[in-house]
Amino acid sequence: MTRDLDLLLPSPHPVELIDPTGQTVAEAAHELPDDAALLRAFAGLTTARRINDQAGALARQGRLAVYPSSHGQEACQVAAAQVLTDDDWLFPTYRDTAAVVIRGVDVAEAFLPLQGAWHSGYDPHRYKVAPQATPLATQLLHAVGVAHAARLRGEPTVALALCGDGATSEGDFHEALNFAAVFRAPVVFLVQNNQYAISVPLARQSVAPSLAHKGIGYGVPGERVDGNDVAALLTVLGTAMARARAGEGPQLVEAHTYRMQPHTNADDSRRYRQDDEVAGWVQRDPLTRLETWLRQHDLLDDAQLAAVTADADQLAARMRTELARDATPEPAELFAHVYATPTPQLVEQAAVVADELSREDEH
Amino acid sequence: MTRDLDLLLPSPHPVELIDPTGQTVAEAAHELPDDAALLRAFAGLTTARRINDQAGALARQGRLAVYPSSHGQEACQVAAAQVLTDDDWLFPTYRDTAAVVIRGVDVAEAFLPLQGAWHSGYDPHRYKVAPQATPLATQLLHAVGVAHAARLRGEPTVALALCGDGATSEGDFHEALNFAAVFRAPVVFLVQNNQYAISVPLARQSVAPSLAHKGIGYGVPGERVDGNDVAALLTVLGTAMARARAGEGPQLVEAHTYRMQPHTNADDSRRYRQDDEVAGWVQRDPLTRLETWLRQHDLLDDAQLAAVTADADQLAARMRTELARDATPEPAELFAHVYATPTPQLVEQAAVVADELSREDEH
Amino acid sequence: MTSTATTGTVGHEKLTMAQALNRALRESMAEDDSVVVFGEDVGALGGVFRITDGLTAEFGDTRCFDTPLAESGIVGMAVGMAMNGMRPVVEMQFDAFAYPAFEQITSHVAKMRNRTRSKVSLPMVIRIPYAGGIGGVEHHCDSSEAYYAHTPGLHVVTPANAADAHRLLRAAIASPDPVVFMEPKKLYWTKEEVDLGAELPGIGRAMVRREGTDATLIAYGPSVPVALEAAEVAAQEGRSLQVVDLRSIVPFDDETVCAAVRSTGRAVVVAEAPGFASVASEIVARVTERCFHSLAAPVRRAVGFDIPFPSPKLEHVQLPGVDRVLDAVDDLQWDLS
Amino acid sequence: MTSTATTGTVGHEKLTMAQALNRALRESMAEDDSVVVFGEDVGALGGVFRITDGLTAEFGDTRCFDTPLAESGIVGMAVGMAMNGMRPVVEMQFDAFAYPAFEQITSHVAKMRNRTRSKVSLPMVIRIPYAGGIGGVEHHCDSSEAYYAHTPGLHVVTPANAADAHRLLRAAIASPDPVVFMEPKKLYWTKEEVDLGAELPGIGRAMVRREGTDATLIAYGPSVPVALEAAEVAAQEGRSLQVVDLRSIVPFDDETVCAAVRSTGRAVVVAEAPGFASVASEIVARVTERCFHSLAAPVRRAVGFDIPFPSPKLEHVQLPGVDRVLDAVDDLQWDLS
Ligand SMILES: Cc1ncc(C[n+]2csc(CCOP(=O)(O)OP(=O)(O)O)c2C)c(N)n1
Ligand SMILES: Cc1ncc(C[n+]2csc(CCOP(=O)(O)OP(=O)(O)O)c2C)c(N)n1
Ligand SMILES: [Mg+2]
Ligand SMILES: [Mg+2]
Repeated sequence: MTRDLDLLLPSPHPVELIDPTGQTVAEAAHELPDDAALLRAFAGLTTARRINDQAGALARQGRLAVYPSSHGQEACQVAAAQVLTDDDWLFPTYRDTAAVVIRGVDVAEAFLPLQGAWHSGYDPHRYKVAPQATPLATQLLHAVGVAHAARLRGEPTVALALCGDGATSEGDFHEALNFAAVFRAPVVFLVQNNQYAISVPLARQSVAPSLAHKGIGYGVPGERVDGNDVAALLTVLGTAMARARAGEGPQLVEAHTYRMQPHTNADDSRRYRQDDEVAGWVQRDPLTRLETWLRQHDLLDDAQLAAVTADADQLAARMRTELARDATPEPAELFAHVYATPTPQLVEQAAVVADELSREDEH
Repeated sequence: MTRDLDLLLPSPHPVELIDPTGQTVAEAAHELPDDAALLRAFAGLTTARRINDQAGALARQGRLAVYPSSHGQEACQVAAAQVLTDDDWLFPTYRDTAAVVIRGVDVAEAFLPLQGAWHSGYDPHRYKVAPQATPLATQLLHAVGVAHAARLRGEPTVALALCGDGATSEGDFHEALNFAAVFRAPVVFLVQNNQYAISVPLARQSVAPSLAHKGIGYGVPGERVDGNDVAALLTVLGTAMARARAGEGPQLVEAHTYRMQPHTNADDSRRYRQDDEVAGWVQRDPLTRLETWLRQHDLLDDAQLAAVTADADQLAARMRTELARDATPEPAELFAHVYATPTPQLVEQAAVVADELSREDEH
Repeated sequence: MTSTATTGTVGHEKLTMAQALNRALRESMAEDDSVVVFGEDVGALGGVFRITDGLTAEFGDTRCFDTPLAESGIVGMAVGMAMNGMRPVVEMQFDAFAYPAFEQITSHVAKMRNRTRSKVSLPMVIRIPYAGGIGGVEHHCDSSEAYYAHTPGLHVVTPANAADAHRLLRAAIASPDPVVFMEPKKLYWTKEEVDLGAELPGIGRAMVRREGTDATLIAYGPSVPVALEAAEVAAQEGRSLQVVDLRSIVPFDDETVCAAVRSTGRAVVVAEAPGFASVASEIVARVTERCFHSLAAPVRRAVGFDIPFPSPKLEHVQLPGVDRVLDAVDDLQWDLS
Repeated sequence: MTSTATTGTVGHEKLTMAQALNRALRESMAEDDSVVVFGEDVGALGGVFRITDGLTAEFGDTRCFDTPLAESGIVGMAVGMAMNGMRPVVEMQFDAFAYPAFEQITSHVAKMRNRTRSKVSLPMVIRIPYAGGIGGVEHHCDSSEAYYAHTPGLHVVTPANAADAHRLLRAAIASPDPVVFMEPKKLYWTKEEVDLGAELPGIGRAMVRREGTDATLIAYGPSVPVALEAAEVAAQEGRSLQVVDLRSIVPFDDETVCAAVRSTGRAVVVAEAPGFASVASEIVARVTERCFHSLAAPVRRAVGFDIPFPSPKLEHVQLPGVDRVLDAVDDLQWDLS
């Protein structure tokens, strides 16, 4: 029993491999990812940050209906995309657009919903990325289902399901972890604990020792990780994915991070938190710490940095061009995608709309 | 942290104070309840068993629409009623009719729903007993609300909320434990783990080390107890109630017990479990073990046993008489208890029924 | 949607609706490996109504299995499995116990195709035993079809006899879209002579169950036998009532229903659910909109009252029986014609 | 239920509906210690729509407080608090985010009084911002009123202006029964001259908002301004349209609605929700049942289509606007009269 508990409970402190000042953590219980992985992660972080900056700007200009930024959480975004193989599925939330893009989804497709044009813009099957979920924690169950179906067919798929600290309070979180455990489904749950659910701080969400401690209640190993340390995330998530792929069942990972910006551009975070709290987290920025580490280890020089930045610039430019286009589908599509074959009722209703619109055109 | 975990995690083995053969457990970590409490519990056990036997008989005779028996779980039923003060509230399920009666609800009122006459038969405020809940785990949240309201007013109320092993899988279980923890509500959750949710064994319900281990995920102390040892239950629940009353927050108690009979009289349990499994649990019967202990400690003689049995006989006789009566309310009541004041729509509809019934009478 | 089809099994046999449903599951599972059945107690027990009896034994417990006790979990996992190549058929144990899954059903099951512009379809069936008439206790007798019928993106079907139960469940499992399959539990044990190989209309088609000329009774699921019985009684009293069985609530068969109502000029909708903002309201509304000038009287409803479903001893008060149906027929302003 | 009452505050002021709701909460909390407000982000933030702005500051965080993020938890805890002497007013952040609480709402909130033969009443209010018109993303624009209106045991009210918002919320909090209080979010910021002390009808009464003689528009919540605008346009075209604002869906004011329809002989129901098995269906059905021989044409619906609510750029297609209302009016077979 004691041994079991040790396997299920998270380690006493969040796993950290590179500290906030960019130094390797001494005597860490886990190994650092290899240099190539860290360089790739750095490019990812740069891309993710640029996506957040550019999307924020477009939202301010009114070119996006809304944008929930992952500024500050880029290490989670990058690690979540980077640990996936082509067989794996990603289950993102509304806040995980950066992860979706890094996974490979075209930026124009990824941002379609934020333009207000359609609910989801990409083909989930093509990228093995579920539509970004808004109803909190509901997608975790879908991840269990996708993983369980794959396992029944003997496929090597692992589903990586994301949610926030607030979402852990929903009943669906509980049901998803329990189903995954009972069916030994290959799912890794990554909770991005960014300390807030809109205005509600973690302390009003849970008084558990940590969110990772929830795992034991399902027989699911829980682990905590410094969510701004992409090295630690890659290692811990990578191990969890490998374990799940090997048939050893699901795992719960809690990443400690911080939402540096308001909940969305429509939110006013000064109503519920102090500027100095935010300032404290600037010291823990995921980009600067990896950049410091890479430079110290002679893995990054100015030329390489310029190349990475140029790629991000290019993506940002593409966002500006693509998101200037109105990609709104035809109204007729509203009736085409309710059922495989529209009901007689929808055929009638589509005709009403066609008539309304044709008369509008006449005016 | 380590200390915290110790407080939150259940002890390595279920608490047992009197073993299945009726002997005091040596070096138990808890004290036995006093003699008076154990004698009272013995009377309660006798009553509870008689309620189950009599109700089972009435169900077979078709005098009850259905009966979910707590045969085998009487120790939980008795302890749940006995640890309550007049200020406390009980939140029972459909299986907890014995606890409801021992709490003091009139047997005719308690059995009204099982007669098929009305959904609930007693005044919850009068007895501080919530209506027996059928939708699983939903009542746990009501218990949190009742407790939280009492706490806001500074009242000494503790709510004791019951549910089964199966119900722990529902989202509402999760939400109730978390709300209770965050609001430090004076609630004790007692899970009667009777090994089955209808046909589904515990192993398909959860692969956690135990159900009590779920507590730590909410910051709620969890404890396990031998659910057929009423002494252990009284001690563990009593401590939890006292702790909650003192403002130290909720607690989760898992009682290991067994449903000796089918899910209800309509169920066929041979489809999903072996007779020898049931036989094994006969050895752990909650009544015989306490009777043995009391006799060995010279606390019970034949005369006292006869007196206790006579009381139970009387209750059973009352059940036979009372439940022979048709206590079905007037149809008009169907329209009287939807809103405080019937809507105009219900006034019309009640008139339709009155008309239908008057014409039936004519025939 | 409106096509007819043979279903493999041929020849007449006496079957209950429960057996017909079991047969449909068995056939679909045998034909298609991707069909999986799960829910509470559907494995060893075969479901509390035995609809899944023997499926685990025959197909193994990866094809028919018990889940932990959590309805949102069941439906949510089914969504994921349907996203990933399976055809889940899940059982909700009783009507009111599907409510914990309501968010999954309305926000995901109903919307996934729409959200993804048909890139993701969800071929899944949610079976729900529903309605009263079996002396069930609280929460076991809700007529919950309106909640689903009001939610765009769901098909909602409900058989009224064994043959339809078989045909419609086969069609539901084969459908590329999610189907809420509502099973009138009081009809589970009605034995009928059925030909499982017969060609029957699929999802989306109503059927005239009895011809009649004076008025049309429009019913579905548990109310169809009531309507038929009422028509029988009325016939003895000299009134000829036509009976239409909807079979499918969404899509709705306007063509068959309106043709029927126009042919008689009078109609009564029979349904168990509370009448307010219900499927019966919809039927009254759309029949009136479409057949107004053929109507000699307003369409009446013989439906459940707007009250929580009563306990067994009082359920007869709530359930529309032959008398309530005939009262409504009497109300169709015969003196005016 | 049908009584009128003054509410304490007197005199005219310019207020948005959001401010009027906030005022109602404030007044009820000040008057009655047992009124408590909770939900997601209702504390420091004052709610995402600021309806609870300042309540925690004024009344302390035991009277207005944030909960963990779980809607079933919020409603379930409110049930318990209402059982134990409190009057909880809970906020669901958006329409579709009340669905996780559906079981608590249908199986407990709606049924507790019935279950206990009135021994336990649940004086609680579930506030739900609903409907479209604000360019909201998926799950933020559902018109979910039919789900609640179909569930016996719930009152369902929805204001269409600031004065009603104040009056009806005050009445809802004072009600001995649970009220689902649906707030048309697109009207939150409409500023109006209101007299909070005015005597207004309570829950259960509809109001004629505009007199007219040719046809009656029946609307509620977000559709009332649309109906009024349509009546304005029609007037310019020489057609006189009467507008009835339901205010209360359950109980339903048959008296006012039927009197109105009988006076014009023609009616159109305007509502945002998908039309199938909706509140609009019910209105068509009951008006037709009751006013059949006063009707010159079938009652028409200008409602949402049976599709999931579209994204912001396409929501105008779904929302019944002035044109769709006037098309329906044009359809009322004027040539026949
Ligand atoms: C079921 C449900 N309830 C409420 C909401 C409204 N809502 C959107 S985001 C949010 C906060 C979520 O917090 P968290 O899970 O910590 O994720 P974060 O936004 O911090 O990434 C809320 C309450 C929702 N989307 N779904
Ligand atoms: C929400 C919900 N889902 C399903 C059911 C049907 N049901 C009634 S009892 C039961 C099993 C409950 O098992 P458990 O919680 O272990 O309690 P026990 O019956 O063993 O006392 C089920 C599935 C229900 N009552 N409520
Ligand atoms: Mg968060
Ligand atoms: Mg059990």
